[in-house]
Amino acid sequence: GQQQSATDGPKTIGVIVPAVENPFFGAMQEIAGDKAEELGYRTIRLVHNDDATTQMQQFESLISQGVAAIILDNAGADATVAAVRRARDAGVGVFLVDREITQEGIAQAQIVSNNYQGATILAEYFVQLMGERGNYVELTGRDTDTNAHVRSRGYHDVIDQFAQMRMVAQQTANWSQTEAFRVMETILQQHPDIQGVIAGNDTMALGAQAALLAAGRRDVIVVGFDGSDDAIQSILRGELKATALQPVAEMAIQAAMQADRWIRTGSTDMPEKQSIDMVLITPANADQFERFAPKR
Amino acid sequence: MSRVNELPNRERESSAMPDAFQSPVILRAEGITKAYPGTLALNNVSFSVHRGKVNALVGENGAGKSTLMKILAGVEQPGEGTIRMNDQEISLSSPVDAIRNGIGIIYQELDLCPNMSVVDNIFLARELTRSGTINSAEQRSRTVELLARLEHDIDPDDIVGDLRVGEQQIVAIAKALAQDVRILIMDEPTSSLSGSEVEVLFRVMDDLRRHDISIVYISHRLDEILAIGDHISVLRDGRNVADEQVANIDLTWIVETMIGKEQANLFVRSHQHTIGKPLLRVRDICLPRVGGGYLVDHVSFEVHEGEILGLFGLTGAGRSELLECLSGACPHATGTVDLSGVVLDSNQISDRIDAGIFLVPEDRQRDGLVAALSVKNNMVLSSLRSYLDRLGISLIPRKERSATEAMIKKLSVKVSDSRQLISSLSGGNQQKAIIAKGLLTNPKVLLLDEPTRGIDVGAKSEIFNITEQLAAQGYGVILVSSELKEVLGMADRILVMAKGKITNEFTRHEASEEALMTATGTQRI
Amino acid sequence: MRFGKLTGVPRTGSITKNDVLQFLMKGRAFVALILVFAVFTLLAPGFLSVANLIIISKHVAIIAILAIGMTFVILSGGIDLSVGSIVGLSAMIAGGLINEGIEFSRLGVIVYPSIWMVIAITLLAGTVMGLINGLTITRFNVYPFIATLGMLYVARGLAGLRNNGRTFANLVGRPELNNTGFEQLGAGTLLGIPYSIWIMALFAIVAYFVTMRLPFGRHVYALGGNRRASQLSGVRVARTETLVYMVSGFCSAMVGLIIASQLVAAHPATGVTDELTAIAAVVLGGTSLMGGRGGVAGTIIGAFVIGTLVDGLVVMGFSSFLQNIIKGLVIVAAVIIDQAQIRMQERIALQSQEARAARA
Amino acid sequence: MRFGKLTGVPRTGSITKNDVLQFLMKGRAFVALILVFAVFTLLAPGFLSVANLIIISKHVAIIAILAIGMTFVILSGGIDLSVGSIVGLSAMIAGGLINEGIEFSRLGVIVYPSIWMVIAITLLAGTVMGLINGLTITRFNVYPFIATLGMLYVARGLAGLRNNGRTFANLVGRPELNNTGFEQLGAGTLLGIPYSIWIMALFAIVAYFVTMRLPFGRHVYALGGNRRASQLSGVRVARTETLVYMVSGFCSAMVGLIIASQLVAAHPATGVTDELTAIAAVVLGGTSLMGGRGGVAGTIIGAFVIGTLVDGLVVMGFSSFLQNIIKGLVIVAAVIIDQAQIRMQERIALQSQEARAARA
Ligand SMILES: Nc1ncnc2c1ncn2[C@@H]1O[C@H](COP(=O)(O)OP(=O)(O)OP(=O)(O)O)[C@@H](O)[C@H]1O
Ligand SMILES: Nc1ncnc2c1ncn2[C@@H]1O[C@H](COP(=O)(O)OP(=O)(O)OP(=O)(O)O)[C@@H](O)[C@H]1O
Ligand SMILES: [Mg+2]
Ligand SMILES: [Mg+2]
Repeated sequence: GQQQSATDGPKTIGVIVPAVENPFFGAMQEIAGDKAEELGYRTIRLVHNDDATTQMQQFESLISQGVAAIILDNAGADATVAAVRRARDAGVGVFLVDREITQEGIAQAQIVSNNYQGATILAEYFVQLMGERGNYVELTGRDTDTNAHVRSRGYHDVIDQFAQMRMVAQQTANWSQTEAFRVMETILQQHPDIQGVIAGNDTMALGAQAALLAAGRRDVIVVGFDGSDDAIQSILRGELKATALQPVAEMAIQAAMQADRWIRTGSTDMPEKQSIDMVLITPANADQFERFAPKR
Repeated sequence: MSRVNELPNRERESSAMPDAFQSPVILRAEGITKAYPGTLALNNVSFSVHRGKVNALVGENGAGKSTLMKILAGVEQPGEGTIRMNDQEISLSSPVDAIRNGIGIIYQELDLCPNMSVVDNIFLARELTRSGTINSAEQRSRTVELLARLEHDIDPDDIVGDLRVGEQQIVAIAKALAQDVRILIMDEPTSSLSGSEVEVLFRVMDDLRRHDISIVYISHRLDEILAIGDHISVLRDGRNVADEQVANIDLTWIVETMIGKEQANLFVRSHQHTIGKPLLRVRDICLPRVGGGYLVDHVSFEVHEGEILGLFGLTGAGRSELLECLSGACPHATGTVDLSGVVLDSNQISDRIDAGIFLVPEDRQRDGLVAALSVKNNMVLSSLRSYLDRLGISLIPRKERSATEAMIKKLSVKVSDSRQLISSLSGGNQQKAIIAKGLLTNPKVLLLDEPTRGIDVGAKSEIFNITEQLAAQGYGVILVSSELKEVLGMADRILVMAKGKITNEFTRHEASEEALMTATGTQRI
Repeated sequence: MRFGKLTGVPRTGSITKNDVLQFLMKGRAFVALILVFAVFTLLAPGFLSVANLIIISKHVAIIAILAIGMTFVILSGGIDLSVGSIVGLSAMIAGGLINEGIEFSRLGVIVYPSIWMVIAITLLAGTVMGLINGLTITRFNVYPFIATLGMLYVARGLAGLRNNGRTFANLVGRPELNNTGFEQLGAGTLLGIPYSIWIMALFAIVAYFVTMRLPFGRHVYALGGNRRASQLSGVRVARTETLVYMVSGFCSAMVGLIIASQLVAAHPATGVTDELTAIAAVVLGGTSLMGGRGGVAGTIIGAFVIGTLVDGLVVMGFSSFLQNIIKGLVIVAAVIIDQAQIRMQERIALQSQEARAARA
Repeated sequence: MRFGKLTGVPRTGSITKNDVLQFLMKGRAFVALILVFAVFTLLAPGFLSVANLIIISKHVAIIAILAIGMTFVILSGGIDLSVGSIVGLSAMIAGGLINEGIEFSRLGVIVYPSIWMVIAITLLAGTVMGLINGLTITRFNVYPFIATLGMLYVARGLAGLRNNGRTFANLVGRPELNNTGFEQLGAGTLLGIPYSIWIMALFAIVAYFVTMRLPFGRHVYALGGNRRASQLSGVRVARTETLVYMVSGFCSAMVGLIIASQLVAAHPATGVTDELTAIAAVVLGGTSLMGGRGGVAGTIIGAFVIGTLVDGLVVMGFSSFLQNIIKGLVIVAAVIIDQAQIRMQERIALQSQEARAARA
């Protein structure tokens, strides 16, 4: 049964994302939240800073406040299961976006962009830009983050097929622009002979790009992942060469609409797992995208 | 008693000038009252500084001398009262105000930064600058000059924390002299100086006086007052008791005024008791000093049951360190300590307390009490194990309370409630609470280091009564005191220490002030 | 750093305006708590419901247990920056024991300890981390700030290393291994109240008892109040100080267990920056950062203030930025009031004394 | 917390084994630096190349500039936990000024300040943050730890609030607005050496000069050595202390500018946990956390040790977990050596003393 909101006013939907400092998550929260409000709900927008404990506590607070549904970009595939189960037991629907969890059947929907697919199309383009040969550097995300590993696996499943593509360094920059800048400078000293950099997300790619530009290395090919506006702008300026766009807007809108349908009818009429393919963004199509979606 | 003395005798011009009291007053404090939590340090006190004279201020420990000086130096603000300089009322709300008014001070507790060099300390907050930057060369040469004037060859670049206490005192004096002052307050500047250093200081003071600088001089060495003072003011218990010309008085007068006539015989034991068998045997205690020499130099002695052993010496003789060695506070100490025939091999404070040795430290505030705790919790701190339940786990408040109350009664500690914070008690009662803490550990030997420092006359006599009773009950007591009268009045036997060594031993009957002073190695009283 | 001065409370007969002011300030953490509750109840109806109070208490429990350990450390005059990292490492240790057991490679066997053993081993591990902190501080004379800062890095690194940055997932154990039931610690209830709240209550009572009734507790206060005087009074300073960090390590491990059990998963980044929250709760509760003053009771209230604030701000839907700002302001404001109270007490004491002197 | 004791350096004629040991320990930060370099040079050829040294120095510059400000704070006996947050807020302020200018809504105009103005305003803002820290500490008597912890939260919250969590990207300005050139600060070089290194050098020299040659510097040392004595000597304690936090805020703002300029972007999470790195550099450089002892020269070496360590570990390809562990161990080890040195000095003094006594 569905718990009634404590007040007689509009029902509430919680929208929780890892951190709004990342434009990717910021856009997700804003789009999903705005859509839900458009559909007549009150929203509570929170961030869990990738801390599963905080996320669990926010779930409990929201449940106790009587929210109808939660739209979540979660804090860890394994560590989130308990929180989602808690919500299900309380009759609160959970709509996962962007990141999956390791169990099926407890969330109403898992709408994710296909990170692996995105990583492979990006890696294919990267290899093509490099002419199927040369030295490159991989900057990985936070070591404790599932997506960092998925993306890295996608990259390598493609790149490792080309014998003349040589990875001279692989280093984490913890998703951070500052750290990527610094790590890039250090690696560049050790390996001035690189032709490419493939990064686990856009912020790291932008950090690395800044380091390369500062070193006068406009020749190095840098690709990112996410498709943030900053990255697209950079591509349009001729700096970054490519990124994989996560259809954030689409995922967020889907989540809000399915939540609405579930609240009204008790069903989403969709399979739980919904994978949305990512789009490769290159200088050729970069001007057609904005805010993680095709320009309208 | 009054053996005035081999100190540098200067011409006593003032004795030839009967109108000395009419010499202009440069600074006058009127009706000053100052309260501290637990004490009324100053009660409607007035004090005048005569221009170009040495104005001596005397009084017992805790009489309020330093407090009055801190008010003149802008460090403390009086509750009531006014201060007038050259008949203009001035406000001294910070040290900076005092400095601006030309008042300089050498504090009793040295106000030096131990981490900085001699030069930096001397010119702290008064740096000599050239276009905004410190003129080190000038500061250095001025420092050398100042130290030369004090006839000392301390290296200006030495770190003050590395200097001996006496040397630090010289630096503090140099620091005061470096200022352009009209009034110079000296609060016990000689307490850690040697005889020759004092002579030099007096020559400097004479020189200052000739340059029309007014000096306020505080000392417990009364002979110094007679030697250098022009005017003398006496404080007792935070009140004015007398103002005189030094020329008109003698040592007996000072002592009687300070203590009050009726109390002159305060420290005489009321009854004698028998002294039992040896209790504590100390052999060859040594404590090396960082940077040279020994703080305690091969000391051996015995204490008997029921005996009060006096330990006399000038400040810096090493008495405190000796007691600390006995109490286990100095891990580097060597030598053997044997209590009732058992050699104490552990050099740990807790083990020594368990064995039956307890130290009541010299610096009550710093080493004796935990200010944030209540009277009760301070008193039971060393003997907590005695109040445990049968399982030995939990404290039983009832036991703690009854032990505390019994002690409060026994030592007549003036406290309204044992849960009161100890910092709210007056000094004497704090001291009694610390003695109570020791007694609750069931000691055999009690080490009392200057137990009467900074407490008032009444409390003093009570503390001595307690000491006496303890001895009568068979405790061994070692009593360190810098007050001749106290040691002479209280001790059954007196050891004199100088430079870390025991230089002499007297029985109660052999001892006299002259003999004790001679044994300290100085020629002065 | 500087030392605050403590003064006695004067006892006067009648109740004055000063008395009322003083009472309000003395119980300032409590007043803050009531205020926080009042504000949120007004703004969010249902905030004061029993169910919500239980949820809040459950969240507070985590802060409170850490803060109880931290109270010992701060009372003794130290600081422990490593608690957050020990939480993370403990969670990983427990997770590893449940999912991977202990491998005795020489014998070629893997032993899966029972849940009680897992809990015991993890608590022991946390205590040993604390012991290492304590020994670094007492034996090698390293400032607590630095020793525990080092441990902050080391324990966090070890937490990541344990499973190469991966989470230990689905910590439910396996019936055939006899190690099921771990999730009960986080999810189970007794009389309708979650275990973690009971654990907080237990820890609070024990800690209160230890600080008030055990010689060890008295020694901690004495140590923080005046280190040298405690030593001269026979307190075994090094031992007491070491124990204090062990208590803190033990509490951190307990929190690691609770979090891992609630999430049914152990993540190496568990507990990041929890040390700051714990310190804030202790200071809000009126314990002096210089040591010797304060206590466990205040800490619990402090933890409730912070926990309620965080939950309330969540319910209100404040952005994380505003939440940060409010949190920072509340912490500073509480300490400013604390300082004002101390100074007012002093002033009142002096006034009454001067008045008495004037009468005399 | 406890006070280290200062002891004299004994003056002896000939060089003994003890002297050598002591020298090694006195220059321990320097020895650590040489050691770190030696290890990495052996393991990674090319580590000691001029180009790499420049890169390392560039990375060190960020740590060093923060640590210089922190040195003032720690010398005075305080601590500043807010530097990382001030870095972030400063970056956001600069980014906002470049991309959005200042809007005078009353007049309906937007003014885009020149890059010099942007730098000046940002530095001023950082200094004002420091001023607020200083005033909280001196006027309201709040412990530095708590006051700056509050600022840590508040400034980080403001940094997020500035652009709603979003990055200010592509901070190159626009020629028509006359505000181009910001990226030069991070990317430009003089004589082949990046500006940030020159800035570090400038800050170091000025800070050294200030601590050694200006009365203010002497007062900072005095304050940390003996607060009361400084006050009695007429040092304006509150003013000096406030200034110290302003210096730290100024340095933090400088770092915020450099990072924003290097990335050509301002991110609200810039500088998270930088305060810990800065404190570690200061302590590694031999400045005592109790204040009064140490100095800027040591801090620079300490920053180089940490910077080189981090870069070297990256070059070696160590995982972030191992990097954490090594960082923690190095920090603690350095302080243990520091303490050992102080005690050895004491022991040597005692030994030579006893030897002399035995001869006599
Ligand atoms: N900061 C303080 N807090 C509480 N009580 C104080 C403080 N300073 C001084 N007192 C008390 O005030 C009284 C006067 O102290 P003061 O230091 O002025 O005496 P004194 O005459 O200088 O003694 P001495 O000869 O020992 O230096 C004493 O009872 C002392 O305990
Ligand atoms: N920390 C220290 N380092 C070096 N020398 C010290 C230290 N403390 C004291 N001294 C020196 O040790 C000697 C004895 O010290 P102390 O003043 O405690 O002796 P005392 O006989 O107990 O004097 P008092 O009459 O003050 O009790 C003095 O010469 C003093 O300068
Ligand atoms: Mg005095
Ligand atoms: Mg002494």
